[in-house]
Amino acid sequence: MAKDLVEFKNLETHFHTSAGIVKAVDDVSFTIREGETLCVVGESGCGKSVTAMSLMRLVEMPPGRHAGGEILFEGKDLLKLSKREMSRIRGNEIAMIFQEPMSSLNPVLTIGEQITEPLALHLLLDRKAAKKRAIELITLVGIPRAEEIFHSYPHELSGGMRQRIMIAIALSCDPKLLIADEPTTALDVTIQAQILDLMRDIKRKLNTSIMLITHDLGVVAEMADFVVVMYAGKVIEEAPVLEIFKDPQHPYTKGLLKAKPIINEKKERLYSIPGQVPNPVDLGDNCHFHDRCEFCMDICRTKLPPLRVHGDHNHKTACWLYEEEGKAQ
Amino acid sequence: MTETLIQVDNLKKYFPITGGILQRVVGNVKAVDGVSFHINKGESFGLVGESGCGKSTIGRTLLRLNDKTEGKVLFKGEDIHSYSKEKLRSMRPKMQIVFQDPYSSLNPRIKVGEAIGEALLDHGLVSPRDVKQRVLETMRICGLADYQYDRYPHEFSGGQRQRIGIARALIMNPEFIVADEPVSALDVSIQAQIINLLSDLQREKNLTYLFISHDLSVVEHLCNRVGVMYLGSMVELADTEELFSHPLHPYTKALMSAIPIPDPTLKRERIILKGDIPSPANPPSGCKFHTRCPIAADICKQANPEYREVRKGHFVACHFA
Amino acid sequence: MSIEQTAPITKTPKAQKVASPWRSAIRKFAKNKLALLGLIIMIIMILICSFGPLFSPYNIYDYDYTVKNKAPNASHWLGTDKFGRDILLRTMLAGRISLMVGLVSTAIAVVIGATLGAVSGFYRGWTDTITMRMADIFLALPTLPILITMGAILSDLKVDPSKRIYFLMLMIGVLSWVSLARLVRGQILTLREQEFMQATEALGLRDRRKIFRHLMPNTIPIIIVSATLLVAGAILFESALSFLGIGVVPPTPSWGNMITAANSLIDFRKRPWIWIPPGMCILITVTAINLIGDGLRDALDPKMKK
Amino acid sequence: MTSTGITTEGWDYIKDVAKHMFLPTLVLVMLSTGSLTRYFRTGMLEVIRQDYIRTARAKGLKERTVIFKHALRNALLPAITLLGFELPGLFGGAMILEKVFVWPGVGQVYLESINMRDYPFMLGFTIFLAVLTLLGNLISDVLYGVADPRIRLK
Repeated sequence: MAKDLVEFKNLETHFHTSAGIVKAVDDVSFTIREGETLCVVGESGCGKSVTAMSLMRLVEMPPGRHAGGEILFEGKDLLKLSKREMSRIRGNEIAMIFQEPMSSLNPVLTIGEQITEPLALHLLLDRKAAKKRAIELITLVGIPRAEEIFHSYPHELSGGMRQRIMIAIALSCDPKLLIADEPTTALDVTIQAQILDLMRDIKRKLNTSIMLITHDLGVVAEMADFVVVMYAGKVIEEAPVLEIFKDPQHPYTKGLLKAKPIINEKKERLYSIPGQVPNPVDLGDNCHFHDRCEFCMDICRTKLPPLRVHGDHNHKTACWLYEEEGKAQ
Repeated sequence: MTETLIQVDNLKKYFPITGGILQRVVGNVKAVDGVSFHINKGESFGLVGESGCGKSTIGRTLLRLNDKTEGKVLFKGEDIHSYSKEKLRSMRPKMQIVFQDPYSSLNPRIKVGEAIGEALLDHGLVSPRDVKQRVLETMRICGLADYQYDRYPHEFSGGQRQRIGIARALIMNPEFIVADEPVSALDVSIQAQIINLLSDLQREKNLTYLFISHDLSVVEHLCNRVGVMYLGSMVELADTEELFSHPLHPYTKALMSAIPIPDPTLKRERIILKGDIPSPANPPSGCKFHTRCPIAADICKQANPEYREVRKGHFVACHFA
Repeated sequence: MSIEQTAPITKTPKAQKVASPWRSAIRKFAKNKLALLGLIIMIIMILICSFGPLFSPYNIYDYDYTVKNKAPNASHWLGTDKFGRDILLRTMLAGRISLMVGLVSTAIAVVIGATLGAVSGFYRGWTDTITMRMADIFLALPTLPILITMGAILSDLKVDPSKRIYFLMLMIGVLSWVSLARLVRGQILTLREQEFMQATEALGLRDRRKIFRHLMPNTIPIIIVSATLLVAGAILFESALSFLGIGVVPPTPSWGNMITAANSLIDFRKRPWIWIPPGMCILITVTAINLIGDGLRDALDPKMKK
Repeated sequence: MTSTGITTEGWDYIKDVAKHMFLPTLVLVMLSTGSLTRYFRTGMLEVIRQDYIRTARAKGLKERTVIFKHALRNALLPAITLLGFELPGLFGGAMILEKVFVWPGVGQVYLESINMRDYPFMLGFTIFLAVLTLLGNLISDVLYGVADPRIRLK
């Protein structure tokens, strides 16, 4: 069994807003194994991006606040490292790419400058060696005319090409973990297919483990080995990818799977989860999905369901339907 | 025979590119480059394609929100682009639009109730006394609560704002609605609510839709006829079952195979197109898709393929289809 | 209703106060301590300048040489100048003039700037090009030298002092409408691209409604913020001109021409009470106005709502 | 500009002028620093929120490099257009200063020309300032093109 690379232990990241404390990440625990692609899936506002940003310690600390828990990366708790130690890991052992390729590259610096930066910083390469490595990276991510691209500016490239450059930058120091925060959401579907194909290819070649954050279940099915489903700041279900599509347990996961129209599967009427995501401020001790759930019981409104294993040993769900007290209702 | 509501003949829409100090026209973005199709009454016609293919421009030109460069747009047989400003204004209630971005389609400084009802008043279709009643009625149909009449847009979620946008269009009881990517900006669970709402309204009020989207699965669910566009021209058009069971144009096939399916066990042979979408400012010669087409040949570079009816109601524009 | 409710009617919360954008802007402004401080200072300044002179025992034109150049004392709280006139009274009257010049010239600038900006932003085409070329010409003219030249022409034509102020206001107003016009035009151009404006087109609303119900309410914040800053600018211009002797000419008092006393070395060293009060008044008023301007910008600017 | 009646040459003359120049320069500097600092601050705040700053931090760059290399260059862009407007201000704005510090500059001569109703000089100087403004705008446009590759005409 592959070694654990990253382990989230009861992570708590809260935001102090004028409307009150928003528990964006509320007691989140799961592990990412080496060489594995873990998908964190959930709708907007469920805390999936904040979880990734907390791992990279990029959460802006005046509004945001680390309220508890640990993030172990190869045994070391990243949250306790000093600023200097953390900046040696960022971009070197853990790298990240973002959702908006159009604005993720600095418009006034050339592509070459932005790729060689981490090379010079982490691998201490001189200008010539860094340029050679950068050209290799640009070709690795499938962009023709690498030399010309090296000297061009971001505004001269298309969205798809910029996302490839972002991946080249992330892979520059051969990181152990690549975090991708909705990398293809802003791209057209044919370009998205190219980027996902590239990521699968990289995982095979470099055996990098990937933490992919998305809201599209199709992308999850295509890329993931292990899936974590989040809702309103909490992990509500986690399981291997085949398991979660074959036998989803949590009503929300089932709802998501039924709500998405699928090609060549004519449905008379889409199943729609009623209501909307609850107000994140002071959600209280209950199952946050209770007001939208068709199986809602009294206990769901009064007590937070634990995330526990039911049946298959690595398929966990946080729902009273599968708990004894729940069945006793 | 069903009555044709909208007839579009060889529609062209070019956006001039100005350059140099004198702002002379130095080129044209051919957003829509000769597109013809018709929409029958009560039907929902899907228009699919990636960014830059001109689908939104067609939607706006159909309602004459921007002027056409060439070609004809007939609404119930009359050419709306030749209407006088006054005649066009009086025709406005009959054809409405629902926008994509819930956050910029509502005026932040106007209460929701007034935003929905203001057009009725401005057209004098209802007296100020019972405009509130009409608005509340339409809001209930669209799943909004009465107390929300006096609220401001910033107090609503994305999904609810789309409902307000739909209510605003619906209250004019139009015959034709252009839905310009109404669900693309929403989460999956909210998307399903709006899709169901749209199909219920169509059945209830016998509406005709032009449904514009980049998401083929949503279009397959909602529409009974679909047109696929690439870089300003229509590459394929057919009934939904016909198109999705055996697509003819290589671009349609690639588009369908590129969509990720939420079923990990499904093994299928993927067509991954190489290269990027060319810019509509200088499209490739001949068939515009030849730069990315897996089966491109020399003829594709020279000649523009003829848009012809290969089978009953199934049009395609490809030399090898 | 045959269409089943796809969404349950969310439970009606208690009669929540409707947070209209204007009310939330006022709340946000009130939370900004500095801006509040600026507002209070301005109110005090306006009250003193408009009602102060009524309580003063002295009259603007009585020259009492017996009490010439007196330091601040019981009868003359701020002392007297070389003609024996009461400094406190003159500062208050000067305040009236300066504030009025500031407000009226800003009003002129707002009227010209907002209308031209709105017209060129809404009805593009040749109206837009003409207005913008005119704006560029006005921008090219260096404001201060022009004002000085016009001031000189005024004194040439021996315009009687009380009428000069109105010319002064007109001049400052006419020269400072440009920045406001460009801001309003820019705002209207961005608003036109917003989907809710295209919706008004699709709904077939008349132009009148589009401009006054949709465009104007969304442009007013920008106008308010830049108008406050224009008032500060106008007061500074007026003081500069009066200091140079071609703005408000004596005997009408204005903060600017009172400070000219500082030019003579003796007054500067030995009689600071003559020029310090007007100087301080300008400093306090302009700072207060800037604080209010900043507060308004934070409160009204939607971007700031993050 | 110099203490009255001194006839020194060379170094002590410069020292003397410098001593007299200190206060006027200080005032002129303070005049424009106010608006410039506020302008820079809003510019920097805008840039710090951009995505590429987050990418720079994700690369593990030290905060110093992120601010001075990535953020500053982008925040300087709008400031360049401001430089263009400062050019005429340098001449026009000094008029009052020269009157107060009795500094025999062109502003002082301009003011005297007004009192003496020397219209040709007055109009000449105003046109000179207008030309300076246009020149300033031209320079800032060119500088903007140099600094921002997106505008650079290939």
